[in-house]
Amino acid sequence: MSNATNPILKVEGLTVDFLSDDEPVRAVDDVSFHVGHGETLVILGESGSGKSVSTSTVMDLIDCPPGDIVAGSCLFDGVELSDLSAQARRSINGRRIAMIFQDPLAYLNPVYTVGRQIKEVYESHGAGSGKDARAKTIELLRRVGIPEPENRVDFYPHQFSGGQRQRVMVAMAIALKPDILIADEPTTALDVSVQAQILDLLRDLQRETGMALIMITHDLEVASSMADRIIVMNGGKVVETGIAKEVFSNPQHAYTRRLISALPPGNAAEAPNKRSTAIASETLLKVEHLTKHYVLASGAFSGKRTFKAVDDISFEVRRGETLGIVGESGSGKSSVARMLLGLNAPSSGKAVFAGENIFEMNEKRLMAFRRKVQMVFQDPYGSMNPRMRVYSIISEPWAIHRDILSKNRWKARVAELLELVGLLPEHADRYPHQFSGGQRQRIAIARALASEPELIVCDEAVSALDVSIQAQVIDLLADLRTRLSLSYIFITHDLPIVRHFADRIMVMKDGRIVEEGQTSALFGAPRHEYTQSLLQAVPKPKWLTHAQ
Amino acid sequence: MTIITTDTKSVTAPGTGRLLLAYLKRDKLALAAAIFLAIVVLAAILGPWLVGDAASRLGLRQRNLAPFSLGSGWIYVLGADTLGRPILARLIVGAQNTAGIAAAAVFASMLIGGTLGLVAGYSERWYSHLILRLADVVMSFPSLLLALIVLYTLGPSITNLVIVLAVTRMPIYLRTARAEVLELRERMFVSAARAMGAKPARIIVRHIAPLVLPTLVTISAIDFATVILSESALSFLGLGIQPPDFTWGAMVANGRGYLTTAWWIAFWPGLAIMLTTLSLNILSNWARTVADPQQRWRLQTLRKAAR
Amino acid sequence: MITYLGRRASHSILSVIGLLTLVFFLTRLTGDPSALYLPLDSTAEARAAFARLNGLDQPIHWQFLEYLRNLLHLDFGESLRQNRSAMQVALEAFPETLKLAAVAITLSTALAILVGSLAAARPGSMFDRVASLISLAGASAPDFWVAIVGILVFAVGLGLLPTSGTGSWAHWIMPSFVLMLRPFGLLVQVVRGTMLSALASPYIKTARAKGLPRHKIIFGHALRNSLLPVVTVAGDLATSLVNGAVVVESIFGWPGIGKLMIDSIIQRDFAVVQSTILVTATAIFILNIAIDLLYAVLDPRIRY
Amino acid sequence: QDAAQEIRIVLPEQPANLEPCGTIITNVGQILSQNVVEPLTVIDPITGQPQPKLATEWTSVDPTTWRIKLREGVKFQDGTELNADAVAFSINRMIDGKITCSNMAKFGDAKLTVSPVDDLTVEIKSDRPEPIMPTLLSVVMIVSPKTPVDQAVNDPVGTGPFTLSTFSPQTVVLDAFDGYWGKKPEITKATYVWRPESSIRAAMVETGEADLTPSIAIQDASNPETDFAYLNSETTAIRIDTAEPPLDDPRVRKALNLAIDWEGLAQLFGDDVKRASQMVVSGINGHDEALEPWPYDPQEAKKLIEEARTAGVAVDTEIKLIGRNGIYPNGAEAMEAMMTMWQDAGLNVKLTMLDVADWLRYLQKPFPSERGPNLLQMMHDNNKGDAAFTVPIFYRSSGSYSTLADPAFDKEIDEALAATGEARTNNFKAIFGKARRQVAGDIPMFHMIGYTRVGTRLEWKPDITTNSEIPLANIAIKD
Ligand SMILES: Nc1ncnc2c1ncn2[C@@H]1O[C@H](COP(=O)(O)OP(=O)(O)OP(=O)(O)O)[C@@H](O)[C@H]1O
Ligand SMILES: Nc1ncnc2c1ncn2[C@@H]1O[C@H](COP(=O)(O)OP(=O)(O)OP(=O)(O)O)[C@@H](O)[C@H]1O
Ligand SMILES: [Mg+2]
Ligand SMILES: [Mg+2]
Ligand code: NI
Repeated sequence: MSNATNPILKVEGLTVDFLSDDEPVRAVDDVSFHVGHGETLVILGESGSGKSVSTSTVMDLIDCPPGDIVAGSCLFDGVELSDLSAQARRSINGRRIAMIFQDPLAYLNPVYTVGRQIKEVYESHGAGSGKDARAKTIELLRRVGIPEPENRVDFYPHQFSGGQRQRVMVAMAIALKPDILIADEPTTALDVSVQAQILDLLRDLQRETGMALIMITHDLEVASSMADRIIVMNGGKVVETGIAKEVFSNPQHAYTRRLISALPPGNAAEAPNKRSTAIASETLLKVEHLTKHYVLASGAFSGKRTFKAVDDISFEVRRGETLGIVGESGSGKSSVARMLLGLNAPSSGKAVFAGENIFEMNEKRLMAFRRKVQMVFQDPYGSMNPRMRVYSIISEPWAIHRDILSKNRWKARVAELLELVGLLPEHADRYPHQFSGGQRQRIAIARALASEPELIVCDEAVSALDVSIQAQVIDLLADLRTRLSLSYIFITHDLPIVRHFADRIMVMKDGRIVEEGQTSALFGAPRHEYTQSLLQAVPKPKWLTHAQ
Repeated sequence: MTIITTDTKSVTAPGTGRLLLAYLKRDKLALAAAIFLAIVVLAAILGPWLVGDAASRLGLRQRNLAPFSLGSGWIYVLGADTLGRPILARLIVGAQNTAGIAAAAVFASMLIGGTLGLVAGYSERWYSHLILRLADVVMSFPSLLLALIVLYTLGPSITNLVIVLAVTRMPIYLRTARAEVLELRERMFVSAARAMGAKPARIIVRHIAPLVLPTLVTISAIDFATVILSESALSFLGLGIQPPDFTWGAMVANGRGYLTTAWWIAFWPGLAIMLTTLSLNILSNWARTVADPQQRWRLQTLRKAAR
Repeated sequence: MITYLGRRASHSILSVIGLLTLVFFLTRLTGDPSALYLPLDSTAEARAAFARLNGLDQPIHWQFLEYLRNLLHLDFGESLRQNRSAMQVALEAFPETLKLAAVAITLSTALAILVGSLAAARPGSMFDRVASLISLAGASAPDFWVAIVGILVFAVGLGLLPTSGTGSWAHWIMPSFVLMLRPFGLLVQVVRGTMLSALASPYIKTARAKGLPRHKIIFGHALRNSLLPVVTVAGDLATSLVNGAVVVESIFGWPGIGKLMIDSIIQRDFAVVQSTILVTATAIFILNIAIDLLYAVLDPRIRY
Repeated sequence: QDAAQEIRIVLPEQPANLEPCGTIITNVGQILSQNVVEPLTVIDPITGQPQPKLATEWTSVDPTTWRIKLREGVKFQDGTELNADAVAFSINRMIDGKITCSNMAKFGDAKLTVSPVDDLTVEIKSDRPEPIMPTLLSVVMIVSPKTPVDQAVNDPVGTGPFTLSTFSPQTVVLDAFDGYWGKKPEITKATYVWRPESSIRAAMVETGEADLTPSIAIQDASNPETDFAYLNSETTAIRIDTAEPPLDDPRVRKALNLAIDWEGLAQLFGDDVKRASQMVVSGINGHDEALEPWPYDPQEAKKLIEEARTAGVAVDTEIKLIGRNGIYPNGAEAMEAMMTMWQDAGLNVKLTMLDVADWLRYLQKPFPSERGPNLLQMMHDNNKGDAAFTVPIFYRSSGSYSTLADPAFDKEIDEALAATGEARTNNFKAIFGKARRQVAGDIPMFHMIGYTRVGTRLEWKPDITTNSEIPLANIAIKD
């Protein structure tokens, strides 16, 4: 399987800096790896350890300057990539090496339909055009599990759910069956069943075309189910590298050991958890018959078409409680969250927060309400103003609600919050674009915590974090819950995490709640068949399946 | 021009000034532009005091004196105008009125137009429609007619002149600001700010305006020339600046009939207008780079690691 | 969409009516036309007769009612100067302006997009600097200056082009060139600025990763995302041209509406002023509606 | 028809209309007058005396009645015969007041009645003696009786050698009229276009795009071969508002005249301008060749002002100098220069430049209330041969531009107007003399020069009438 002697891609001694007036930031430090035909290399590593930067360098996506490739070589199929002309590299990109980006919303062009953006791959590499390309596009979308691809092909990125966008990215990347696919966290927003489908798709492709796969993931289960070899990165360096099974069963480096130990044991039912201990009986939020229809782009003369994304759901959250929402990608979870925050108007229904219907609040009441409720968005990059420094981003709640914190303490508090989420105080001076995906997500969490709310809606808030930092953040959230009797609505695809953290779980599918119950009860005896399929779809390590 | 400081002050307060200076030095063209503008500003402040007399002294017997004729003294290097007054002195003295009127008009129209545009773009209430239709009305209203009406109802004065110029230039800022807001308000970070409880005013000022401003500043830098030149057209009606006061625009207009015979009369003030506009633009592009964190590296030292 | 258009149209019609009312009353604040129409040495009687003849002796609100009544019969009044229907005068001049404005705006926008995008693609390069300098110099040069020097050089000196007038295609070259200067300069700057931001967006990385050719990245992805302000500014420039390109029209003897409007204003030819404003305002309102619709086409996130 | 016989004329302004009753308006007259429509008499540019045109003879029956004999065999361009009825029709159309008739202004408030005597004779009666009736008849354009009486027209039909063939916003085209009564002109077709920019007009003639352009700016008249200067009958002046102190003091008014560096100022208007001492040019009946203009004497001016000051005149009061934009080439510069010179002389003069409509309020009675002491830039054009078109409006207390109120002077003026022959001339001369020496109610500046560029193809020279007419019949083509 592994073709170490003749790898299709061989990266040697890659070192990448980011330049500015200050000392250069070293993002990648002497990183080497290689991957062969049909092989899967998984890059594990701490959030911010240089995974995305090093793979982007392979595709010539780092702008130099401000980036600076200090050293290193990338041999692709025996050719040194940095020797090639820009034109030659372009013709390799997309056709022979393709990439799935980490933050799908930002990486999709907002003004073009996804169909057009995928079609473009075919057209620019002369692999079909017009009707033919469109048909191929629709077929691709179907393969990545987008419902009604014939219609959806003409939708714009903002009309998709987070997971759907991620699948669009996947579709775009595999369109031309590249020799190497670099997948940067390709399943962070996917529920287990869709995730399995995507992983199967990738495996099929590998079988079919001998595609080499470089997969960056924080998800150890996914890693184990895909990897032939693994490298582990930390602080810009490769700290461990080896055959997947070896690394999992016998980790060498301290960081790797910490990672592997964070993997939940086989039977997680009775593992220690972080569920809350003191839930008040007081109902904080009560949602009744909430419905959301999206109006779909209507031509001037066709009637309005609508899409029912949230269909008559009711639930409640008590003070100090964590409600986990899991469900199929595209089932309306984010839509519910946005409506609760008053960002999208509901089509009908009520949401009573502390005795008052959110949807009928006047400006002033809404202000007061929003102080008590915060949200961590699914697309952290987009949710931060690109012109603001992290300091301003995190301190913004205090600037809005003047009574939270007096101005002279902001600086210290920002530093404190950054440290709580595992970042450095000096990161406060940076801008959002200077961070890695996981780091941005943590900034978003820090901001949500800053205003000391009563309820935080976390939409895939920890999905891009590696297991160790994930654990740190969950601990932090749990701690705040006990101390401040915070409540959470925790939207995630990650079953181990909800199981670990949520008190009650709500399962959504197709805009409806299919099942709801106490965490242990639900995990112990799932009633709905979708829930059952979710719980079963846990990926199995590759070396086990392979052995059969 | 103001340099857009989104939030630099909050973090790097101590060194901001020095940092900007360093950025300016890194862009030689911007440095030259800044120096030129500084000269114009100096001329505007000190001009009347320095060469005020020379600028208004008649010299009917040396009308249209050609430039670079050395016999008449250094003040005549750029030649003399139709009444034999030294053009150099008039350029220096004219800087005050020119810069004053143009800056006031451009700034007022950008401020008012920009603000209204932000409001009209962000809000969907009745007043946003009203603002837009008013802008349409202003756009359809011939500026000359407006000038005439102001002249007849309010009388000629520099303030009224500035009002007319500002009002007629306003729609472009209004509509541009609005167009940008239409897109920006759909961005996630705006939703995020709303979710945090930020009032519309804060969202507009803190989140949207900094992204709209660069475009407005770009427009205003060019508008500077437009305003100077249209000011001279209005003086035809008696609303513009009245002799013995004058502006570069008036000087250009004055030399209009002499392009064939005494090109220098219209050329030098035209050149001054052009250089000023050019400098403002270069500086606004520079400011745009400074204000955009993703572009700022262009002006930074970029110390590379040793290899 | 339909409802939006309907509402928008009705608002616009109301605004135009408001505009006309405003113009009607305000123009009459700007002095009595009779002195302008009669020789300086004519008698008071002659002036009174003139006022009577043209209905200027009536109280102003009465004149306004009369004007409205005539409007209903599509009678826009008689030109004092030209002895014929004011609307006819306006409608004769308008297409000439429109043609010239359309050529100038289309060409300058297209060119500016090209030049501005290329400049933004390589900020700080020689091309960027030169393009900026030239476009800005053009935009800030006094237009009559360029026009007259152009005539002196190309018509008188080189004999390549006609000095002025209308007729052959050669007559179009200089007027449209002069008209293009300002829009071109402004648009190059606007395009360059917005393109710089767009080119730094993550989706450009996607496009690069897809292996799109450079021109598709620049013109397909970045440009499309920066068109909103470009379209707006181009639209505004178009309106200012629709309102008349006075200098160009008068220097080149182009029989357009700008010169007509100025002359009518100076001469207090009220009926013509009102008619030209009605014509240009209608065009401007339609243009603005079109631009607003274009926003929604250009950016799917914008919905009305 | 031969292109060689066709010419193009480029005018400064578009004629707003082509109503023959408005031929005293420069851009209408330059197209229509003597080309499409013809008057009864024309003024000789040198002597200022009326000459026959459609009228062949005229006699004064009594002081208020004139009998006019018409030319025989003249046909209008629509085929109608010229006869007494047609002339009566044209004059009645002019005086009826159903259309706005600019030419009528020359008659002042005179009431006329016209009666045909026989087929080719008409009698014109006025309500008061009109000794210069034949001169006045040069503004009466005879139009076809088929012309609407109650409506101004843009398609005039007259007896001239050319018919109007097109009038569009871009051109006016005249074609030769085959049935013309007089000598057939060499030119067969004339196209008129307009460009406001003087340098462009000059350039058009230079490149051969046009053959002739009247009134180019002095600085564009750079080619002695094609550019002709002509005294254009315009006289520039500043009117002093004698009613407002300190301008009611003759010393101050004289000082104003003396403080100007006339030679220097003349630089603005070219070498050929003539310093004016009175408001009419030579060739106009009443012009006094011997009358000296004010000299430049700043010392004397200062002295006069000091005298006035000691006599208690508030010489430091702010005096408004009111200019009009575009009144004549370099007009604004002249105002600026004069303001500076007066300030140097110690007067507090402040300049305001106004647009026509606003300026007119100051020019004509009734003057704005609280106008304050003011000096008004103006220009007077009398090419009609007689000082009667000048004196009463400027100097009689009833004159619409007059700020004077001197009954004795009024009486002198009335006498002059009623006089004829030698006496008339001398009376007018005396009036101009008094106005210059004693009253000093105005500051005559210059008799202006116009420049016309005539293409090398044409044989033609401008003269004093060029501002009001360009008879195509007088233009010959060189071969
Ligand atoms: N433009 C930039 N300027 C400065 N530093 C940067 C820039 N881009 C990335 N970095 C830094 O480089 C380091 C590596 O980033 P990278 O995106 O590769 O992390 P990652 O391993 O992908 O992390 P994650 O799992 O969180 O996505 C991070 O510490 C980040 O802060
Ligand atoms: N603006 C919109 N216009 C039309 N359809 C939309 C819009 N936003 C979301 N949808 C659709 O509504 C459905 C629910 O979207 P939502 O974002 O709530 O899903 P989700 O449960 O958060 O999924 P994921 O886990 O993938 O993020 C999806 O099918 C999506 O395509
Ligand atoms: Mg990453
Ligand atoms: Mg979602
Ligand atoms: Ni995960």
